[in-house]
Amino acid sequence: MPTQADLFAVAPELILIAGAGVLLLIDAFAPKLRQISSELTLLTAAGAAWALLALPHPGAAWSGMMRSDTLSVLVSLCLLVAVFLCSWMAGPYLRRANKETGEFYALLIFATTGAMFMASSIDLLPLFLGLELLSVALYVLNAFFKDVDVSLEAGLKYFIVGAFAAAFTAYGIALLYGATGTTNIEVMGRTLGGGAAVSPVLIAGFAMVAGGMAFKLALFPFHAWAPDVYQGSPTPVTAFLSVVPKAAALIVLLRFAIAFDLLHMGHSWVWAAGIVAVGSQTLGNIVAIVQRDIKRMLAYSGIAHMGYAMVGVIVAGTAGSSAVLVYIAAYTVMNIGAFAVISLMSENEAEPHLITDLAGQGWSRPLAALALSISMFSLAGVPPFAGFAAKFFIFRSAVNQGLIWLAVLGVINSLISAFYYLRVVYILYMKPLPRRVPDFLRSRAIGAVAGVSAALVVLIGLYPTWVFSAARTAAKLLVR
Amino acid sequence: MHIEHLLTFVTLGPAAGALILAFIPGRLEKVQRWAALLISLAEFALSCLLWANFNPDIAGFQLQTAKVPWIPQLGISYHLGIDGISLLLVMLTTLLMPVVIIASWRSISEHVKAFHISLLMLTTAMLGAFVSLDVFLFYVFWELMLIPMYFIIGVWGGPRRIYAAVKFFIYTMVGSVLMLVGILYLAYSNHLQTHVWSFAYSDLLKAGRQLQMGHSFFTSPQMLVFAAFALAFAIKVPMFPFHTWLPDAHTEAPTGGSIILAGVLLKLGTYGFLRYNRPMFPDAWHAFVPLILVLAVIGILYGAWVALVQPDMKKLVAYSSVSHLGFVMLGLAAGTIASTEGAVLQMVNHGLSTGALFLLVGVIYERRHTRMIADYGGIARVVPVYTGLFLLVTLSSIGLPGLNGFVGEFLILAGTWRRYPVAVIFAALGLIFGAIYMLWMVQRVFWNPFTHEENKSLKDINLREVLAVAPLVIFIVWIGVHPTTFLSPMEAAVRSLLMH
Amino acid sequence: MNPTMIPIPSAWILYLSAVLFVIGAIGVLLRRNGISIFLALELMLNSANLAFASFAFRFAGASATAAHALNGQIFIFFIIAVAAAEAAVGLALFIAMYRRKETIDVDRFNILRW
Amino acid sequence: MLGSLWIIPLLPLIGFGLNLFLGWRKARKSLVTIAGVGSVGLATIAAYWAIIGYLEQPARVIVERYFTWISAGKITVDAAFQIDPLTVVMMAFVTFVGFLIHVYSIGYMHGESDTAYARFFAYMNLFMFSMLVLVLGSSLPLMFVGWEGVGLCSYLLIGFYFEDTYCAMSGKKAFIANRIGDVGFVLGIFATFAVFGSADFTRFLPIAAAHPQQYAGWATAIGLLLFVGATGKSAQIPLYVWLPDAMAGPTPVSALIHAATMVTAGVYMVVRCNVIYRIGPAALLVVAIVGGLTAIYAASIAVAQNDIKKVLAYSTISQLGYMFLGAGVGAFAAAIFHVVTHAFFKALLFLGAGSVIHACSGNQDMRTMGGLRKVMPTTYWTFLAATLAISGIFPFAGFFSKDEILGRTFAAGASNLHGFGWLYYILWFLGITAAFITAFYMFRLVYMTFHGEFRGTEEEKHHLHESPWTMTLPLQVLGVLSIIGGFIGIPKLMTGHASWNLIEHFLDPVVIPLGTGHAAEIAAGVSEHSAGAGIEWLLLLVSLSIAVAGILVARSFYAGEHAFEKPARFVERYPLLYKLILNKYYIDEVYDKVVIQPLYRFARFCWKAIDTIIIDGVIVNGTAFMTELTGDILRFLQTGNVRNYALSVAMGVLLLIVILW
Repeated sequence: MPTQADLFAVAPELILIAGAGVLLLIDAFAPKLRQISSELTLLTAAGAAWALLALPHPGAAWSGMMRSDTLSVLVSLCLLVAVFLCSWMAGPYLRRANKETGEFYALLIFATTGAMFMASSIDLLPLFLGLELLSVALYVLNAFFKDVDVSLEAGLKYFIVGAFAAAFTAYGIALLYGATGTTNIEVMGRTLGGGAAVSPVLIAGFAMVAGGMAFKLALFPFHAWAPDVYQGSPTPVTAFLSVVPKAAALIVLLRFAIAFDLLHMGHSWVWAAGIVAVGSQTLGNIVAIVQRDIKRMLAYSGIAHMGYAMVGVIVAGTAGSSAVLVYIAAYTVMNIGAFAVISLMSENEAEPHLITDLAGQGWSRPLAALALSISMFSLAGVPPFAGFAAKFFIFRSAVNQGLIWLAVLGVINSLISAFYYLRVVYILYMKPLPRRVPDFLRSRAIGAVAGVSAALVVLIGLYPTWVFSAARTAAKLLVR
Repeated sequence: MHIEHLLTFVTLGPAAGALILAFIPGRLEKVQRWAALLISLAEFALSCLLWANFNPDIAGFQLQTAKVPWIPQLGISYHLGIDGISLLLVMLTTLLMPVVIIASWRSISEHVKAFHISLLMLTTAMLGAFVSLDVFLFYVFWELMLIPMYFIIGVWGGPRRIYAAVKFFIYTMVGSVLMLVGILYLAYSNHLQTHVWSFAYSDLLKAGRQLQMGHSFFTSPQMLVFAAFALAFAIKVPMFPFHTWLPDAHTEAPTGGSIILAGVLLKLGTYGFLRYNRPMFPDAWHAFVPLILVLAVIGILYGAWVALVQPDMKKLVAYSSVSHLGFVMLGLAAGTIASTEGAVLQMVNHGLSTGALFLLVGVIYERRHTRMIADYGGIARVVPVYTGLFLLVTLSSIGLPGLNGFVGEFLILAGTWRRYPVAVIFAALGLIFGAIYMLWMVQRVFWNPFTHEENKSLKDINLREVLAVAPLVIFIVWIGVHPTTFLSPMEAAVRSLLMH
Repeated sequence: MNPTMIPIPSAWILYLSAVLFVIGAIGVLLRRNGISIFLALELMLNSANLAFASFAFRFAGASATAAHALNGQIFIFFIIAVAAAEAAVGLALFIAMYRRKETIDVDRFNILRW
Repeated sequence: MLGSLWIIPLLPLIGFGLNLFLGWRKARKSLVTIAGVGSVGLATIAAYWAIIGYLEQPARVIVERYFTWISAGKITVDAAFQIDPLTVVMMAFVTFVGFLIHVYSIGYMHGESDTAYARFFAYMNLFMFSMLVLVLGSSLPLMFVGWEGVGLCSYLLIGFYFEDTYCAMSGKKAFIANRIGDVGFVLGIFATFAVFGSADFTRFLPIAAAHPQQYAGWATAIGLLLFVGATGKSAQIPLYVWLPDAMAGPTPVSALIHAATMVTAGVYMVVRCNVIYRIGPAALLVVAIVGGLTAIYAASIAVAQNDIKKVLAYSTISQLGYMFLGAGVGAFAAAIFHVVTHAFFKALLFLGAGSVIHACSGNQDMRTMGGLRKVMPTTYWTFLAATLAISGIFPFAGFFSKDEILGRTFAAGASNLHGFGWLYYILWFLGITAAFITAFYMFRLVYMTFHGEFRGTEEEKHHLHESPWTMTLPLQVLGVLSIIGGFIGIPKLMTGHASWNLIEHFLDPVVIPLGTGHAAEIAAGVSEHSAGAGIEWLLLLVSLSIAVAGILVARSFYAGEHAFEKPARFVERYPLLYKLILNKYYIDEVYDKVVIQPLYRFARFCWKAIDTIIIDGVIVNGTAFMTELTGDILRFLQTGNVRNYALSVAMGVLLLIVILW
């Protein structure tokens, strides 16, 4: 019997959907109002955030299918920040290609909603729905510039591989259900804890679901789509794509890891996940070195970063989960910051975004360049930036679990990554402006996005305590 | 100002200054320079206050700041303090900053603002690394150093600056990333013993001492963690064979950059050995001493040999640094009080004399835009005063008694002799080679027939440059004649440090 | 014994679903025509449905687990809905593709690589 | 003045500072002269004042501590000066001769530009400072300060005409050769600290003397290490090579630094540490051998040199050999005695040579000289006096000191010192032969330079002149000293009273008696032991006649109308031997081939091969390159074909299933 508490639990999602609806209606019936759709989106996101922070959090809701607590608040907040920043930077970007329509924002919002559902559901049913909501919206967003080949191709590829992975997820869920008789992760966990034999069906099911998530995280070997899709999609979408689904998927994996207590289920999991994690780090970093297109490079860097986050997932427990949560927060701001500057420093979306095009921008666009460099150093994990704090917590958790080899491989990888992050910086500052000065987008809004995220990066870097303590409380709830 | 805030002011002062500079419009270059200079002078004044309030009889850390929780869940806090060893190095740093700024007055002509901001940030990072009593804090400062130095080399450097900058960054990071794991492991084992999370230096010190010494290297936690720290520091020092980043960085960096690099950055390596490796992992230290000794001696001789055949003055000085820091490492490895005090003093000496050398090379480089020894010869005739100063600094760097270099090397070798006479005999050969390469350079640059006509127009060193080098020269002589001023403050600290 | 009395073992249905899933997967991997790939995807999703059905069927068989049956059966409907949504988007994409390139051979879409 | 000895070296230091300033302001020569010579003059006065004060009071050793110079752990070095008989002797002649040479330089350096003139006196003052510190220093480290200080000054002064590559090179050579020695010296210091806990003469020497047995081994080691330093500073085999080249400097420099004072520092050091050497007899033996060999070796080279200063240089080396021979046989007082007399006559010889060169407008080749005694009588007569002195003709200064040394050497043989009697006999023979050669080449020099007809060009001949009084005055003073200087050490043999041998009597307290029961007792005994009056008279006559013989041979070779014929025939008969000697036995070349070239080749190898190729190329950049290469290969997994991507997903799932199984 649904209560009001259940409504509170999903209030942010409801607000978002309402906002999206309004946007679509405007698109259809009041084309004049289109130019405010960007602002409207920001408003919606803000409203959702308000609901998130102001309304009470009943904990378990919808007869235990979802959970609305500090954890969901934290993740949802990250997601909302992400969508806020992305739609903020999307405005000018779309306007230049005069593609600004309400549906774009509506889709962004829907995707976010889906992600939030994923993050806060314990039952695989709403989880799967959220996943699909997210994916389907993203398929469209990737291909949003449908007259731009690369964009279209990105959409196509994401769609095919995505649907393929989704099918695996679905089938995996089915198997899990078959093995345990329930679709509720926690319940599954309890039945396992109750000493139910670990059947092949269960393992296969879990592997398939995990694979589905790994696909969203673009973890090796599920990463193949990422570079193409990142490069092809409109930059704001890429920014969104690079953080939102990953945040959601990480939480799902965490839920499984904790509910099933995978770490102690035997070494096989540590090996499997370890290979995936380290594989992603290594492959991501090494291949990123040789990329010429900065978006593509960041795709590989993203692969690597999810590899680090995976370490936290492996460790799980309070330490691991809190580390992962901090990582999500940090990764969100630094990535969006980077992509904001990239969307600023591009001549048009059809052309590849060559790193070398940034030459000399350090001195002609100092603030934007500064923001980008901050993101780069942060991604490289150099103090005092968010990226360092995040990695610090991750590796700490690994060391505490005696998984020192994971930590060592991780730091070595972040060393390799310094190579290509540094390249961006020195091309910004140490290479002369090209003879033909590229006419890059000039926009206060995007600048603001870059500024805000850079500021957050520095803030989290210098004083990670707030995020960390929040993450710890959340993690405790998760572990309990 | 309450005395316990003094260190905070000294450490974070430059950063604050950088912030101020950021708000001064970039086109007012003069203002920028003057502001930076004033800030650095204020810094020096503050650190003199440190000296004034420092009590040489206390062995432990003093003038500590209050412990401000930073990441309390992990027992990480903002906590600074100095002992006699770090005091000297702090003084050295704050002394060098104005020198660098004055030295860069003309040579840095573009992006002046950015240059000074990076410079000040760098200062904060270096000072922080010297004075932090929380290992996490130390690590943050330690890594923070990379970014400004990266820019200083890469933006204002010579032709191959980008290669040098990246090389510097990556090379240094190679060591420090593993150190991070080491730190984490220490904190973890500390937690195992005390069930409290802490990154405080004092706690990790205990934790490190209690680490197991296994039978083989790979099964011995203490040795592994030791190695993790040692690698970071050895690269920074740089010890042979981790030194190849240094010549490139030194040669490509602008004069100011080279001065800081040689003057302070390298000291962080040796300081790290003294502050972390030695007291934290005593057993592992003793196991590694032979290796360190050998590498130190190799460094001394090897650096000297390679310096012998350098056609480029800056490269020559760079390799001489390798040789000099070999002496420092030798002193630390020997671990007698005399040798250790000598080593610490030698850190300062090297900072002064090598800093001065780079400065003077920069002076002539500004005029002729070449650092090639072959492009000079007989210029003592046209630039007598410059020649005099250069000669003085050269002599200090080859350890002429009465100048600073001698005191340091004397103490190091005399102290080391008690334990490792053979090492001393080999190291002493370094004194000969030192004289050879330095004097040979002097001969080819200042003596010999006057070959290049374009040198006729060389202007002798001007007042600004004299002002820049003067402080260094003063201390070069002061330390040479009355080193006790600088030895006595560290006596207690070194003693207690070696007791463990 | 009278076969009308023996219920089909749920396992058979499961095996069928598995087979269908594999066929679907292979289809995706081998076919180049967008539409056929798309059909293969549908096949995979529906094989999942079948799997759900088979499990639900099994659970319903025993009174102890009868309660579980519902979860699976509900899930099927959602998957069908989702499949429909994907279908919509997918077809839209293929149309857009065709408009630009006069083909829906997915191998022709490889500007983005390396 | 006693009680504030620090003033004595301080004065020249002030002079140094003043002259630097004056040189910078390009001040007039007169000012520089006042500062430069004046400071040294004052220092001399101060020194003698101090000496008088010292002689008036009873204490034999006075140490003045000013402040702690270095103090760390077990190492403590005080900035302290010490005055004792040895110091007195050294300081007395160093300041006095130094002052004379400064005066001489006024005239000699007058041709230089104002700045160069100032620079010269600045360096000279700095040298006086360092030399005084060396002499006064109360501990090995402090002595080392002066030790390297004088080395620096010699570097600067040899390279005074720095625009001449040869001068610059010679300066560097001198410094480096000295550095090699100095390394031995510092190692000796370290050992002293390690063994005795202190390097103050008043501390570690008595300890050593008290326990000869116990410290014998270490004493040998320390003695040898310190002696390595001496071979560098005092130009003994094998490190003597720098001294001949040091002649590149202005002549007053050669006189002051490379004849009278600095080069004798080694002898001073050995005598100062005589205790160490006496309880470590092996070291003492080495000192004696090196000294003896150097004496004959250098003398043999001097025979064939034509550069007037080169001849003097090699004779200096040879004379220093005598001094070490003396010290080596335990005749420490005799060694110092010879140091003093040598300071007089060798300084005079150089100054005379300088005045000759001055007259011959810079020409130093004796073959183009001759007949100068008519034009420059003062120079000639004083020079002759010095020559007689160095040749050891009675009653000139050199006779007494040199004879003392030879006598002691023979006595050592007679008393079979350390059971190496035969060795000492050989050394005595070497010494006596060297004496012969010395007399020969010195008179060769005199004849070639002053006698016969002038062999230079006409306008050179026209330019010949006697030097100004500022130059001749010092010559005369030194001339007198080289005549009477020997009387401070008249042997007991002649007077029957040991006390008449003033210097030995005076220096007695320096030779601290050893603790009981040690072989070295004999060594100490030597100073009293004598080979018997008859033998001594015999030796005396032998050496005298040897010297005369040398002179006569020289005369028959280089004087009269048949001058230069015999040498020419000699050369024809033994061309190889002549070439060998002319080229100084090719030692420089050997060093170059065996030491210097290989060193540079090795250095280049380290740089190019190890640094650039192996470490940087292969390891550092190699790693980076390999990483990038891997990336470049791996990127092609990204085929761009979506179906492969799907495949990788499927594979991934399978992988998970397999591992998790």
